Amino acid sequence: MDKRCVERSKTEEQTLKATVRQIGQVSVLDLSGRITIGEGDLVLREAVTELLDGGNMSILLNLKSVKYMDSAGIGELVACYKKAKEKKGSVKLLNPGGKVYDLLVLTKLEEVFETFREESEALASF
Amino acid sequence: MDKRCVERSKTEEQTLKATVRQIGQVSVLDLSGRITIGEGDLVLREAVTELLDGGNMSILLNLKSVKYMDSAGIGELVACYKKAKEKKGSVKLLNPGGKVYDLLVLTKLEEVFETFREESEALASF
Amino acid sequence: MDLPRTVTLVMTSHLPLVDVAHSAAERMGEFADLEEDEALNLALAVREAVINAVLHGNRNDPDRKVRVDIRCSERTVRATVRDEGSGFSPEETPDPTAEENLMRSSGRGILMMRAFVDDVRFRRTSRGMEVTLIKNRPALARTGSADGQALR
Amino acid sequence: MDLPRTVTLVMTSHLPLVDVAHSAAERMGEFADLEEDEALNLALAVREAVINAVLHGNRNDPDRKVRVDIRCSERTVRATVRDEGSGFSPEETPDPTAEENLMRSSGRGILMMRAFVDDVRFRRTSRGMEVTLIKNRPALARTGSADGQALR
Ligand SMILES: Nc1ncnc2c1ncn2[C@@H]1O[C@H](COP(=O)(O)OP(=O)(O)O)[C@@H](O)[C@H]1O
Ligand SMILES: Nc1ncnc2c1ncn2[C@@H]1O[C@H](COP(=O)(O)OP(=O)(O)O)[C@@H](O)[C@H]1O
Repeated sequence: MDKRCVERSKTEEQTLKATVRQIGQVSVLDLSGRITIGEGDLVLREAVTELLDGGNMSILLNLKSVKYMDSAGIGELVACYKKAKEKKGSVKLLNPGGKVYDLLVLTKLEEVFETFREESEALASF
Repeated sequence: MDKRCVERSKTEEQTLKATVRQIGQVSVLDLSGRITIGEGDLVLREAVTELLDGGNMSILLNLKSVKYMDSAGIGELVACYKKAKEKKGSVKLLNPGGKVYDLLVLTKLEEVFETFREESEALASF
Repeated sequence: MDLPRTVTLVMTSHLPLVDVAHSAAERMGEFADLEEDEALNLALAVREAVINAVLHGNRNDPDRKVRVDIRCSERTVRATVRDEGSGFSPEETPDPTAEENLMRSSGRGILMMRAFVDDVRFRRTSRGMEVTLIKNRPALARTGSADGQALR
Repeated sequence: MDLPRTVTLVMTSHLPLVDVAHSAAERMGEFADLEEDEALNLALAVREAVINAVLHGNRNDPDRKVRVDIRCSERTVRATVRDEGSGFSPEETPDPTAEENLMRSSGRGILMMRAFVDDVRFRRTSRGMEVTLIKNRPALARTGSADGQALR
Protein backbone atom coordinates (compact mmCIF):
# COMPACT_ATOMS: atom_id res chain seq x y z
CA MET A 1 0.00 0.00 0.00
CA ASP A 2 1.23 3.44 -0.89
CA LYS A 3 1.15 5.44 2.30
CA ARG A 4 1.83 8.73 0.62
CA CYS A 5 -1.39 8.45 -1.32
CA VAL A 6 -3.45 7.56 1.71
CA GLU A 7 -2.15 10.53 3.58
CA ARG A 8 -2.39 13.03 0.80
CA SER A 9 -5.82 12.10 -0.35
CA LYS A 10 -7.74 13.74 2.48
CA THR A 11 -7.93 17.06 4.21
CA GLU A 12 -6.06 17.28 7.44
CA GLU A 13 -8.86 16.80 9.95
CA GLN A 14 -10.04 13.67 8.27
CA THR A 15 -6.98 11.56 7.70
CA LEU A 16 -6.57 8.99 10.43
CA LYS A 17 -3.50 9.68 12.48
CA ALA A 18 -1.93 6.81 14.36
CA THR A 19 0.85 7.25 16.89
CA VAL A 20 2.32 4.63 19.19
CA ARG A 21 3.16 5.00 22.86
CA GLN A 22 5.02 2.02 24.31
CA ILE A 23 4.11 1.55 27.98
CA GLY A 24 5.86 -1.47 29.43
CA GLN A 25 4.85 -4.40 27.23
CA VAL A 26 1.76 -2.66 25.91
CA SER A 27 1.67 -0.65 22.69
CA VAL A 28 -0.94 2.05 22.95
CA LEU A 29 -2.02 3.19 19.51
CA ASP A 30 -3.56 6.65 19.73
CA LEU A 31 -5.88 7.08 16.82
CA SER A 32 -7.50 10.30 15.72
CA GLY A 33 -9.69 11.12 12.75
CA ARG A 34 -12.05 8.75 11.03
CA ILE A 35 -11.64 5.10 10.09
CA THR A 36 -13.13 4.80 6.65
CA ILE A 37 -12.70 2.77 3.51
CA GLY A 38 -9.56 3.22 1.48
CA GLU A 39 -7.84 5.50 3.95
CA GLY A 40 -8.27 5.18 7.73
CA ASP A 41 -8.74 1.43 7.47
CA LEU A 42 -5.44 1.15 5.61
CA VAL A 43 -3.64 3.36 8.11
CA LEU A 44 -4.94 1.20 10.97
CA ARG A 45 -4.04 -2.03 9.22
CA GLU A 46 -0.54 -0.86 8.52
CA ALA A 47 0.05 0.39 12.06
CA VAL A 48 -1.19 -2.82 13.70
CA THR A 49 0.63 -5.06 11.24
CA GLU A 50 3.83 -3.18 11.91
CA LEU A 51 3.43 -3.62 15.65
CA LEU A 52 2.71 -7.34 15.38
CA ASP A 53 5.58 -7.86 12.94
CA GLY A 54 7.84 -6.09 15.42
CA GLY A 55 6.85 -8.56 18.12
CA ASN A 56 4.49 -6.22 19.99
CA MET A 57 1.64 -8.54 20.90
CA SER A 58 -0.28 -6.40 23.39
CA ILE A 59 -2.07 -3.66 21.53
CA LEU A 60 -4.44 -1.11 22.99
CA LEU A 61 -6.34 0.97 20.46
CA ASN A 62 -7.17 4.35 21.93
CA LEU A 63 -10.35 5.32 20.10
CA LYS A 64 -11.10 8.45 22.08
CA SER A 65 -10.45 10.81 19.18
CA VAL A 66 -11.97 8.66 16.45
CA LYS A 67 -14.99 10.60 15.24
CA TYR A 68 -16.63 7.87 13.24
CA MET A 69 -16.09 4.63 11.34
CA ASP A 70 -17.80 3.10 8.37
CA SER A 71 -18.35 -0.62 7.81
CA ALA A 72 -14.86 -0.99 6.35
CA GLY A 73 -13.41 0.66 9.43
CA ILE A 74 -15.17 -1.60 11.86
CA GLY A 75 -14.32 -4.54 9.62
CA GLU A 76 -10.67 -3.59 9.92
CA LEU A 77 -10.96 -3.53 13.72
CA VAL A 78 -12.14 -7.14 13.55
CA ALA A 79 -9.38 -8.03 11.10
CA CYS A 80 -6.79 -6.58 13.50
CA TYR A 81 -8.30 -8.50 16.38
CA LYS A 82 -8.04 -11.75 14.43
CA LYS A 83 -4.54 -11.07 13.21
CA ALA A 84 -3.34 -10.49 16.75
CA LYS A 85 -5.10 -13.57 18.04
CA GLU A 86 -3.48 -15.76 15.38
CA LYS A 87 -0.12 -14.63 16.73
CA LYS A 88 -1.24 -15.20 20.32
CA GLY A 89 -1.42 -11.48 20.90
CA SER A 90 -4.38 -9.32 21.73
CA VAL A 91 -6.08 -6.12 20.63
CA LYS A 92 -8.20 -4.25 23.16
CA LEU A 93 -10.08 -0.98 22.99
CA LEU A 94 -9.83 2.18 25.05
CA ASN A 95 -12.48 4.87 25.30
CA PRO A 96 -14.60 4.51 22.18
CA GLY A 97 -16.53 7.79 21.82
CA GLY A 98 -20.29 8.07 21.40
CA LYS A 99 -20.56 7.27 17.74
CA VAL A 100 -17.96 4.53 17.74
CA TYR A 101 -19.36 2.99 20.88
CA ASP A 102 -22.87 2.90 19.44
CA LEU A 103 -21.47 1.09 16.44
CA LEU A 104 -19.78 -1.52 18.62
CA VAL A 105 -23.10 -2.12 20.36
CA LEU A 106 -25.06 -2.22 17.10
CA THR A 107 -22.73 -4.78 15.58
CA LYS A 108 -22.51 -6.75 18.85
CA LEU A 109 -18.76 -6.36 18.76
CA GLU A 110 -18.66 -4.96 22.29
CA GLU A 111 -19.16 -8.60 23.23
CA VAL A 112 -16.02 -9.50 21.34
CA PHE A 113 -13.66 -6.70 22.27
CA GLU A 114 -12.41 -6.04 25.76
CA THR A 115 -13.17 -2.36 26.17
CA PHE A 116 -11.93 0.03 28.85
CA ARG A 117 -12.66 3.55 30.02
CA GLU A 118 -9.46 3.97 32.05
CA GLU A 119 -6.08 3.59 30.44
CA SER A 120 -4.53 2.33 33.69
CA GLU A 121 -7.09 -0.45 33.94
CA ALA A 122 -6.58 -1.33 30.32
CA LEU A 123 -2.80 -1.50 30.76
CA ALA A 124 -3.14 -3.70 33.83
CA SER A 125 -5.38 -6.14 31.98
CA PHE A 126 -2.79 -7.44 29.54
CA MET B 1 -31.84 37.67 9.73
CA ASP B 2 -32.41 34.53 11.74
CA LYS B 3 -29.20 33.92 13.61
CA ARG B 4 -30.17 30.48 14.79
CA CYS B 5 -30.36 29.32 11.19
CA VAL B 6 -27.04 30.80 10.25
CA GLU B 7 -25.37 29.10 13.15
CA ARG B 8 -27.03 25.76 12.76
CA SER B 9 -26.61 25.45 9.05
CA LYS B 10 -22.93 24.58 9.11
CA THR B 11 -20.64 22.15 10.80
CA GLU B 12 -18.72 23.49 13.70
CA GLU B 13 -15.37 24.21 12.09
CA GLN B 14 -16.92 26.21 9.31
CA THR B 15 -19.34 28.61 10.94
CA LEU B 16 -17.76 32.00 11.41
CA LYS B 17 -17.33 32.78 15.08
CA ALA B 18 -17.12 36.40 16.10
CA THR B 19 -16.19 37.51 19.61
CA VAL B 20 -15.50 41.02 20.80
CA ARG B 21 -12.70 42.18 23.07
CA GLN B 22 -12.98 45.80 24.14
CA ILE B 23 -9.53 47.34 24.63
CA GLY B 24 -9.80 50.98 25.60
CA GLN B 25 -11.81 52.64 22.88
CA VAL B 26 -11.08 49.92 20.35
CA SER B 27 -13.37 46.93 19.74
CA VAL B 28 -11.31 43.99 18.57
CA LEU B 29 -13.50 41.50 16.72
CA ASP B 30 -11.80 38.10 16.74
CA LEU B 31 -13.08 36.14 13.76
CA SER B 32 -12.54 32.49 13.12
CA GLY B 33 -13.86 30.22 10.40
CA ARG B 34 -14.72 31.26 6.88
CA ILE B 35 -16.50 34.34 5.58
CA THR B 36 -18.79 33.06 2.87
CA ILE B 37 -22.11 33.88 1.32
CA GLY B 38 -25.26 33.45 3.37
CA GLU B 39 -23.46 32.62 6.61
CA GLY B 40 -20.11 34.16 7.55
CA ASP B 41 -20.92 37.39 5.75
CA LEU B 42 -24.13 37.70 7.76
CA VAL B 43 -22.37 36.98 11.04
CA LEU B 44 -19.78 39.64 10.24
CA ARG B 45 -22.41 42.18 9.20
CA GLU B 46 -24.41 41.62 12.33
CA ALA B 47 -21.41 41.88 14.62
CA VAL B 48 -20.11 45.09 13.07
CA THR B 49 -23.58 46.67 12.87
CA GLU B 50 -24.12 45.89 16.53
CA LEU B 51 -20.83 47.52 17.47
CA LEU B 52 -21.54 50.66 15.43
CA ASP B 53 -25.09 50.89 16.75
CA GLY B 54 -23.68 50.64 20.25
CA GLY B 55 -21.45 53.62 19.58
CA ASN B 56 -18.22 51.66 19.13
CA MET B 57 -16.59 53.45 16.23
CA SER B 58 -13.08 51.98 16.31
CA ILE B 59 -13.22 48.43 15.04
CA LEU B 60 -10.29 46.11 14.49
CA LEU B 61 -11.10 42.91 12.63
CA ASN B 62 -8.72 40.17 13.69
CA LEU B 63 -8.54 37.94 10.60
CA LYS B 64 -5.82 35.64 11.85
CA SER B 65 -8.09 32.61 12.11
CA VAL B 66 -10.15 33.27 9.01
CA LYS B 67 -9.34 30.43 6.66
CA TYR B 68 -10.85 31.84 3.52
CA MET B 69 -13.41 34.22 2.10
CA ASP B 70 -15.47 34.20 -1.04
CA SER B 71 -16.49 37.26 -3.04
CA ALA B 72 -19.48 37.84 -0.78
CA GLY B 73 -17.18 37.74 2.24
CA ILE B 74 -14.77 40.27 0.87
CA GLY B 75 -17.73 42.35 -0.28
CA GLU B 76 -19.00 42.37 3.27
CA LEU B 77 -15.61 43.61 4.50
CA VAL B 78 -15.98 46.57 2.16
CA ALA B 79 -19.57 47.15 3.25
CA CYS B 80 -18.45 47.22 6.90
CA TYR B 81 -15.70 49.67 6.03
CA LYS B 82 -18.18 51.99 4.35
CA LYS B 83 -20.77 51.69 7.10
CA ALA B 84 -18.17 52.68 9.69
CA LYS B 85 -16.92 55.56 7.59
CA GLU B 86 -20.42 56.98 7.19
CA LYS B 87 -20.62 57.14 10.96
CA LYS B 88 -17.16 58.69 11.18
CA GLY B 89 -15.79 55.48 12.59
CA SER B 90 -13.18 53.14 11.14
CA VAL B 91 -12.62 49.48 10.41
CA LYS B 92 -9.05 48.23 10.24
CA LEU B 93 -7.58 44.77 9.73
CA LEU B 94 -5.26 42.68 11.86
CA ASN B 95 -3.20 39.75 10.64
CA PRO B 96 -4.91 38.49 7.51
CA GLY B 97 -3.59 34.96 6.88
CA GLY B 98 -2.09 33.75 3.62
CA LYS B 99 -5.27 33.13 1.70
CA VAL B 100 -7.10 36.17 2.94
CA TYR B 101 -4.09 38.39 2.41
CA ASP B 102 -3.66 37.19 -1.17
CA LEU B 103 -7.27 38.07 -1.78
CA LEU B 104 -6.80 41.59 -0.42
CA VAL B 105 -3.87 42.03 -2.78
CA LEU B 106 -5.74 40.55 -5.75
CA THR B 107 -8.70 42.84 -5.24
CA LYS B 108 -6.45 45.83 -4.49
CA LEU B 109 -8.23 46.27 -1.20
CA GLU B 110 -4.96 46.26 0.75
CA GLU B 111 -4.70 49.81 -0.60
CA VAL B 112 -8.01 50.64 1.02
CA PHE B 113 -7.74 48.91 4.39
CA GLU B 114 -5.21 49.83 7.01
CA THR B 115 -3.69 46.47 7.84
CA PHE B 116 -1.47 45.52 10.78
CA ARG B 117 0.64 42.58 11.85
CA GLU B 118 0.92 43.59 15.51
CA GLU B 119 -2.14 44.10 17.64
CA SER B 120 -0.39 46.75 19.75
CA GLU B 121 0.44 48.79 16.68
CA ALA B 122 -3.09 48.46 15.42
CA LEU B 123 -4.54 49.58 18.73
CA ALA B 124 -2.23 52.59 18.85
CA SER B 125 -3.27 53.65 15.36
CA PHE B 126 -6.87 54.55 16.17
CA MET C 1 -41.83 27.31 1.56
CA ASP C 2 -39.19 26.83 -1.00
CA LEU C 3 -39.13 23.07 -1.35
CA PRO C 4 -38.13 20.57 -2.54
CA ARG C 5 -34.45 21.18 -2.76
CA THR C 6 -32.63 18.51 -4.67
CA VAL C 7 -29.11 17.55 -5.49
CA THR C 8 -28.33 14.82 -7.98
CA LEU C 9 -24.90 13.36 -8.14
CA VAL C 10 -23.66 11.07 -10.88
CA MET C 11 -20.19 9.63 -10.45
CA THR C 12 -17.92 7.09 -12.02
CA SER C 13 -17.32 3.93 -9.99
CA HIS C 14 -14.25 5.06 -8.09
CA LEU C 15 -14.28 4.33 -4.42
CA PRO C 16 -12.62 7.56 -3.26
CA LEU C 17 -15.51 9.50 -4.77
CA VAL C 18 -17.71 8.12 -2.02
CA ASP C 19 -16.60 11.13 -0.02
CA VAL C 20 -18.28 13.45 -2.48
CA ALA C 21 -21.58 11.70 -1.83
CA HIS C 22 -20.89 11.67 1.91
CA SER C 23 -20.33 15.44 1.99
CA ALA C 24 -23.32 16.17 -0.21
CA ALA C 25 -25.58 14.12 2.03
CA GLU C 26 -24.20 15.68 5.19
CA ARG C 27 -24.81 19.17 3.88
CA MET C 28 -28.29 18.40 2.66
CA GLY C 29 -28.98 16.98 6.11
CA GLU C 30 -27.83 20.22 7.68
CA PHE C 31 -29.92 22.31 5.31
CA ALA C 32 -32.86 20.09 6.24
CA ASP C 33 -32.32 21.19 9.84
CA LEU C 34 -31.18 17.80 11.06
CA GLU C 35 -29.01 17.94 14.16
CA GLU C 36 -25.34 17.81 13.27
CA ASP C 37 -25.07 14.21 14.46
CA GLU C 38 -28.14 13.14 12.50
CA ALA C 39 -26.80 14.78 9.36
CA LEU C 40 -23.65 12.71 9.85
CA ASN C 41 -25.78 9.59 10.27
CA LEU C 42 -27.51 10.31 6.98
CA ALA C 43 -24.11 10.78 5.37
CA LEU C 44 -22.85 7.50 6.84
CA ALA C 45 -25.87 5.63 5.50
CA VAL C 46 -25.34 7.16 2.05
CA ARG C 47 -21.67 6.25 2.32
CA GLU C 48 -22.52 2.57 2.89
CA ALA C 49 -24.99 2.51 0.02
CA VAL C 50 -22.52 4.15 -2.36
CA ILE C 51 -19.70 1.81 -1.34
CA ASN C 52 -21.98 -1.13 -2.12
CA ALA C 53 -23.05 0.41 -5.41
CA VAL C 54 -19.42 0.86 -6.49
CA LEU C 55 -18.06 -2.46 -5.20
CA HIS C 56 -20.92 -4.95 -5.43
CA GLY C 57 -23.23 -3.29 -7.94
CA ASN C 58 -20.86 -1.83 -10.50
CA ARG C 59 -17.91 -4.03 -9.50
CA ASN C 60 -15.52 -1.09 -9.83
CA ASP C 61 -16.22 -0.86 -13.54
CA PRO C 62 -15.25 2.73 -14.36
CA ASP C 63 -17.73 2.81 -17.24
CA ARG C 64 -20.65 2.24 -14.92
CA LYS C 65 -22.10 5.10 -12.95
CA VAL C 66 -23.50 5.53 -9.49
CA ARG C 67 -26.33 8.00 -9.18
CA VAL C 68 -27.37 9.61 -5.92
CA ASP C 69 -30.50 11.77 -5.65
CA ILE C 70 -30.88 13.70 -2.45
CA ARG C 71 -34.12 15.52 -1.86
CA CYS C 72 -35.23 17.65 1.03
CA SER C 73 -39.01 17.83 1.25
CA GLU C 74 -41.32 19.14 3.92
CA ARG C 75 -41.22 16.10 6.16
CA THR C 76 -38.21 14.11 5.06
CA VAL C 77 -34.82 14.22 3.53
CA ARG C 78 -34.20 11.18 1.37
CA ALA C 79 -31.33 9.84 -0.67
CA THR C 80 -31.70 7.30 -3.44
CA VAL C 81 -28.58 5.46 -4.56
CA ARG C 82 -28.68 3.65 -7.88
CA ASP C 83 -26.11 1.41 -9.49
CA GLU C 84 -25.93 -0.45 -12.81
CA GLY C 85 -25.40 -3.91 -11.39
CA SER C 86 -27.51 -7.03 -11.30
CA GLY C 87 -28.97 -6.37 -7.88
CA PHE C 88 -29.43 -8.60 -4.86
CA SER C 89 -31.99 -9.66 -2.30
CA PRO C 90 -31.28 -7.94 1.00
CA GLU C 91 -33.29 -10.50 2.96
CA GLU C 92 -30.86 -13.17 1.83
CA THR C 93 -27.78 -11.44 3.21
CA PRO C 94 -26.40 -13.04 6.36
CA ASP C 95 -27.06 -11.40 9.74
CA PRO C 96 -23.73 -9.89 10.79
CA THR C 97 -24.71 -9.98 14.46
CA ALA C 98 -25.24 -13.75 14.44
CA GLU C 99 -22.64 -15.53 16.54
CA GLU C 100 -21.05 -17.29 13.56
CA ASN C 101 -20.65 -14.02 11.62
CA LEU C 102 -19.30 -11.78 14.37
CA MET C 103 -15.70 -12.28 13.35
CA ARG C 104 -16.20 -11.50 9.68
CA SER C 105 -14.44 -8.43 8.45
CA SER C 106 -17.34 -7.37 6.23
CA GLY C 107 -21.10 -7.65 5.93
CA ARG C 108 -22.20 -4.82 8.21
CA GLY C 109 -23.15 -2.13 5.70
CA ILE C 110 -26.87 -2.81 5.48
CA LEU C 111 -27.14 -3.14 9.25
CA MET C 112 -25.55 0.27 9.57
CA MET C 113 -27.82 1.87 6.97
CA ARG C 114 -30.86 0.62 8.85
CA ALA C 115 -29.54 1.99 12.11
CA PHE C 116 -28.60 5.42 10.77
CA VAL C 117 -31.81 6.44 9.01
CA ASP C 118 -35.51 6.07 9.74
CA ASP C 119 -36.35 3.91 6.75
CA VAL C 120 -34.40 1.92 4.15
CA ARG C 121 -36.02 0.62 0.99
CA PHE C 122 -34.44 -1.69 -1.56
CA ARG C 123 -35.72 -2.06 -5.08
CA ARG C 124 -34.38 -4.04 -7.98
CA THR C 125 -35.02 -2.34 -11.29
CA SER C 126 -34.23 -3.28 -14.87
CA ARG C 127 -31.19 -1.01 -14.71
CA GLY C 128 -29.79 -2.03 -11.35
CA MET C 129 -30.21 -1.76 -7.63
CA GLU C 130 -31.95 1.17 -5.99
CA VAL C 131 -31.54 1.91 -2.30
CA THR C 132 -33.60 4.67 -0.70
CA LEU C 133 -32.61 6.09 2.66
CA ILE C 134 -35.15 8.24 4.45
CA LYS C 135 -34.71 10.50 7.39
CA ASN C 136 -37.55 12.38 9.06
CA ARG C 137 -36.98 16.08 9.55
CA PRO C 138 -37.42 17.51 13.02
CA ALA C 139 -40.90 18.95 13.58
CA LEU C 140 -39.41 22.36 14.35
CA ALA C 141 -37.95 22.65 10.89
CA ARG C 142 -41.30 22.07 9.27
CA THR C 143 -43.07 24.96 10.94
CA GLY C 144 -42.53 28.62 10.16
CA SER C 145 -39.07 28.92 11.62
CA ALA C 146 -37.34 27.17 8.75
CA ASP C 147 -38.71 29.59 6.22
CA GLY C 148 -36.01 32.12 6.84
CA GLN C 149 -33.39 29.59 5.91
CA ALA C 150 -35.07 28.33 2.78
CA LEU C 151 -33.76 31.17 0.72
CA ARG C 152 -31.36 32.34 3.42
CA MET D 1 -4.53 4.52 -15.58
CA ASP D 2 -8.10 4.63 -14.44
CA LEU D 3 -9.26 7.93 -15.89
CA PRO D 4 -11.30 10.00 -16.37
CA ARG D 5 -13.10 10.17 -13.11
CA THR D 6 -16.17 12.32 -13.23
CA VAL D 7 -18.75 13.67 -10.87
CA THR D 8 -21.83 15.43 -12.14
CA LEU D 9 -23.93 17.45 -9.79
CA VAL D 10 -27.34 18.84 -10.61
CA MET D 11 -28.94 21.05 -8.01
CA THR D 12 -31.92 23.31 -7.57
CA SER D 13 -31.17 27.02 -7.41
CA HIS D 14 -30.76 27.34 -3.66
CA LEU D 15 -27.79 29.30 -2.54
CA PRO D 16 -26.89 27.14 0.48
CA LEU D 17 -26.36 24.21 -1.88
CA VAL D 18 -23.27 25.96 -3.20
CA ASP D 19 -21.44 24.17 -0.42
CA VAL D 20 -22.22 20.82 -1.97
CA ALA D 21 -20.46 21.92 -5.14
CA HIS D 22 -17.62 23.42 -3.13
CA SER D 23 -17.00 20.14 -1.29
CA ALA D 24 -17.30 18.05 -4.43
CA ALA D 25 -14.75 20.22 -6.22
CA GLU D 26 -12.38 20.21 -3.27
CA ARG D 27 -12.46 16.43 -3.06
CA MET D 28 -11.99 15.97 -6.77
CA GLY D 29 -9.05 18.32 -6.53
CA GLU D 30 -7.56 16.18 -3.79
CA PHE D 31 -8.13 13.00 -5.76
CA ALA D 32 -6.42 14.71 -8.68
CA ASP D 33 -3.37 15.09 -6.44
CA LEU D 34 -3.59 18.85 -6.20
CA GLU D 35 -1.99 20.30 -3.10
CA GLU D 36 -4.53 20.91 -0.36
CA ASP D 37 -4.41 24.64 -0.95
CA GLU D 38 -4.83 24.27 -4.69
CA ALA D 39 -7.79 21.95 -4.19
CA LEU D 40 -9.32 24.69 -2.06
CA ASN D 41 -8.63 27.20 -4.81
CA LEU D 42 -10.45 25.03 -7.31
CA ALA D 43 -13.35 24.76 -4.86
CA LEU D 44 -13.40 28.53 -4.38
CA ALA D 45 -13.51 29.11 -8.14
CA VAL D 46 -16.36 26.62 -8.48
CA ARG D 47 -18.10 28.33 -5.56
CA GLU D 48 -18.00 31.69 -7.36
CA ALA D 49 -19.28 30.20 -10.60
CA VAL D 50 -22.13 28.40 -8.83
CA ILE D 51 -23.11 31.50 -6.86
CA ASN D 52 -23.33 33.40 -10.14
CA ALA D 53 -25.29 30.60 -11.77
CA VAL D 54 -27.83 30.61 -8.94
CA LEU D 55 -28.12 34.38 -8.48
CA HIS D 56 -27.47 35.95 -11.87
CA GLY D 57 -28.16 33.04 -14.22
CA ASN D 58 -31.16 31.33 -12.65
CA ARG D 59 -32.20 34.33 -10.54
CA ASN D 60 -32.98 32.07 -7.59
CA ASP D 61 -35.75 30.37 -9.53
CA PRO D 62 -36.13 27.03 -7.75
CA ASP D 63 -37.37 25.40 -10.95
CA ARG D 64 -34.14 26.10 -12.75
CA LYS D 65 -31.15 23.89 -12.21
CA VAL D 66 -27.45 24.41 -11.92
CA ARG D 67 -25.29 21.66 -13.33
CA VAL D 68 -21.66 21.12 -12.38
CA ASP D 69 -19.49 18.57 -14.18
CA ILE D 70 -16.14 17.88 -12.59
CA ARG D 71 -13.71 15.75 -14.47
CA CYS D 72 -10.26 14.57 -13.55
CA SER D 73 -8.24 13.66 -16.63
CA GLU D 74 -4.59 12.91 -17.12
CA ARG D 75 -3.37 16.49 -17.24
CA THR D 76 -6.18 18.56 -15.81
CA VAL D 77 -9.08 18.65 -13.46
CA ARG D 78 -11.87 20.79 -14.86
CA ALA D 79 -15.25 21.91 -13.66
CA THR D 80 -18.00 23.16 -15.94
CA VAL D 81 -20.84 25.11 -14.37
CA ARG D 82 -24.01 25.57 -16.38
CA ASP D 83 -27.10 27.59 -15.60
CA GLU D 84 -30.41 28.14 -17.39
CA GLY D 85 -30.21 31.91 -17.60
CA SER D 86 -29.82 34.33 -20.48
CA GLY D 87 -26.05 34.59 -20.18
CA PHE D 88 -23.75 37.59 -20.17
CA SER D 89 -20.58 38.93 -21.74
CA PRO D 90 -17.74 38.70 -19.26
CA GLU D 91 -15.67 41.27 -21.13
CA GLU D 92 -18.37 43.82 -20.43
CA THR D 93 -18.29 43.40 -16.66
CA PRO D 94 -16.59 46.30 -14.83
CA ASP D 95 -13.06 45.84 -13.52
CA PRO D 96 -13.41 45.57 -9.74
CA THR D 97 -9.84 46.74 -9.20
CA ALA D 98 -10.44 50.06 -11.00
CA GLU D 99 -10.27 53.00 -8.59
CA GLU D 100 -13.95 53.86 -9.03
CA ASN D 101 -15.08 50.29 -8.25
CA LEU D 102 -12.88 49.53 -5.27
CA MET D 103 -15.58 50.40 -2.77
CA ARG D 104 -18.29 48.29 -4.33
CA SER D 105 -19.53 45.44 -2.21
CA SER D 106 -19.80 43.05 -5.17
CA GLY D 107 -18.31 42.36 -8.58
CA ARG D 108 -15.22 40.36 -7.64
CA GLY D 109 -16.32 36.82 -8.47
CA ILE D 110 -14.90 36.55 -11.97
CA LEU D 111 -11.63 38.15 -10.87
CA MET D 112 -11.37 35.48 -8.18
CA MET D 113 -12.14 32.62 -10.55
CA ARG D 114 -9.39 33.76 -12.86
CA ALA D 115 -6.93 33.97 -9.98
CA PHE D 116 -7.76 30.57 -8.50
CA VAL D 117 -7.52 28.32 -11.55
CA ASP D 118 -5.22 28.11 -14.56
CA ASP D 119 -7.85 28.84 -17.18
CA VAL D 120 -11.42 30.15 -17.22
CA ARG D 121 -13.63 29.86 -20.28
CA PHE D 122 -17.05 31.41 -20.74
CA ARG D 123 -19.53 30.22 -23.31
CA ARG D 124 -23.07 31.30 -24.00
CA THR D 125 -25.22 28.43 -25.23
CA SER D 126 -28.86 28.20 -26.23
CA ARG D 127 -29.67 26.85 -22.78
CA GLY D 128 -27.71 29.27 -20.65
CA MET D 129 -24.27 30.24 -19.50
CA GLU D 130 -21.40 27.79 -19.31
CA VAL D 131 -18.28 28.50 -17.28
CA THR D 132 -15.34 26.11 -17.44
CA LEU D 133 -12.63 26.23 -14.79
CA ILE D 134 -9.44 24.35 -15.52
CA LYS D 135 -6.64 23.44 -13.20
CA ASN D 136 -3.48 21.69 -14.31
CA ARG D 137 -2.53 18.62 -12.32
CA PRO D 138 0.97 18.45 -10.86
CA ALA D 139 3.40 16.56 -13.07
CA LEU D 140 4.09 14.05 -10.30
CA ALA D 141 0.51 12.89 -10.29
CA ARG D 142 0.58 12.11 -13.97
CA THR D 143 3.49 9.71 -13.82
CA GLY D 144 3.36 6.24 -12.39
CA SER D 145 3.05 7.20 -8.75
CA ALA D 146 -0.58 8.20 -9.00
CA ASP D 147 -1.58 4.82 -10.31
CA GLY D 148 -1.77 3.29 -6.90
CA GLN D 149 -4.32 5.79 -5.91
CA ALA D 150 -6.47 5.52 -8.95
CA LEU D 151 -8.22 2.44 -7.68
CA ARG D 152 -6.74 2.72 -4.21
N1 LIG E 1 -25.75 -2.61 -4.60
C1 LIG E 1 -25.54 -3.93 -4.45
N2 LIG E 1 -25.48 -4.74 -5.53
C2 LIG E 1 -25.27 -6.05 -5.39
N3 LIG E 1 -25.12 -6.66 -4.20
C3 LIG E 1 -25.14 -5.92 -3.09
C4 LIG E 1 -25.35 -4.52 -3.15
N4 LIG E 1 -25.36 -4.04 -1.89
C5 LIG E 1 -25.15 -5.10 -1.09
N5 LIG E 1 -25.01 -6.23 -1.79
C6 LIG E 1 -24.81 -7.59 -1.25
O1 LIG E 1 -25.18 -7.61 0.10
C7 LIG E 1 -24.10 -8.02 0.91
C8 LIG E 1 -24.14 -7.33 2.26
O2 LIG E 1 -23.88 -5.96 2.10
P1 LIG E 1 -23.37 -5.11 3.32
O3 LIG E 1 -24.24 -5.40 4.48
O4 LIG E 1 -23.30 -3.70 2.88
O5 LIG E 1 -21.94 -5.67 3.68
P2 LIG E 1 -20.59 -5.72 2.80
O6 LIG E 1 -20.75 -4.77 1.70
O7 LIG E 1 -19.52 -5.37 3.76
O8 LIG E 1 -20.47 -7.15 2.34
C9 LIG E 1 -22.86 -7.72 0.09
O9 LIG E 1 -21.79 -8.54 0.45
C10 LIG E 1 -23.35 -8.00 -1.31
O10 LIG E 1 -23.31 -9.38 -1.60
N1 LIG F 1 -24.00 33.06 -14.83
C1 LIG F 1 -24.24 34.34 -15.07
N2 LIG F 1 -25.36 34.72 -15.72
C2 LIG F 1 -25.63 36.02 -15.96
N3 LIG F 1 -24.82 37.02 -15.56
C3 LIG F 1 -23.70 36.72 -14.90
C4 LIG F 1 -23.35 35.39 -14.63
N4 LIG F 1 -22.17 35.39 -13.96
C5 LIG F 1 -21.82 36.67 -13.83
N5 LIG F 1 -22.73 37.50 -14.41
C6 LIG F 1 -22.66 38.97 -14.50
O1 LIG F 1 -21.32 39.37 -14.31
C7 LIG F 1 -21.23 40.27 -13.21
C8 LIG F 1 -19.91 40.10 -12.48
O2 LIG F 1 -19.87 38.85 -11.83
P1 LIG F 1 -18.89 38.63 -10.64
O3 LIG F 1 -17.53 39.11 -11.02
O4 LIG F 1 -19.00 37.20 -10.23
O5 LIG F 1 -19.40 39.58 -9.47
P2 LIG F 1 -20.79 39.61 -8.67
O6 LIG F 1 -21.45 38.28 -8.90
O7 LIG F 1 -20.41 39.84 -7.25
O8 LIG F 1 -21.56 40.75 -9.27
C9 LIG F 1 -22.45 40.00 -12.37
O9 LIG F 1 -22.84 41.10 -11.59
C10 LIG F 1 -23.48 39.66 -13.43
O10 LIG F 1 -24.03 40.80 -13.98
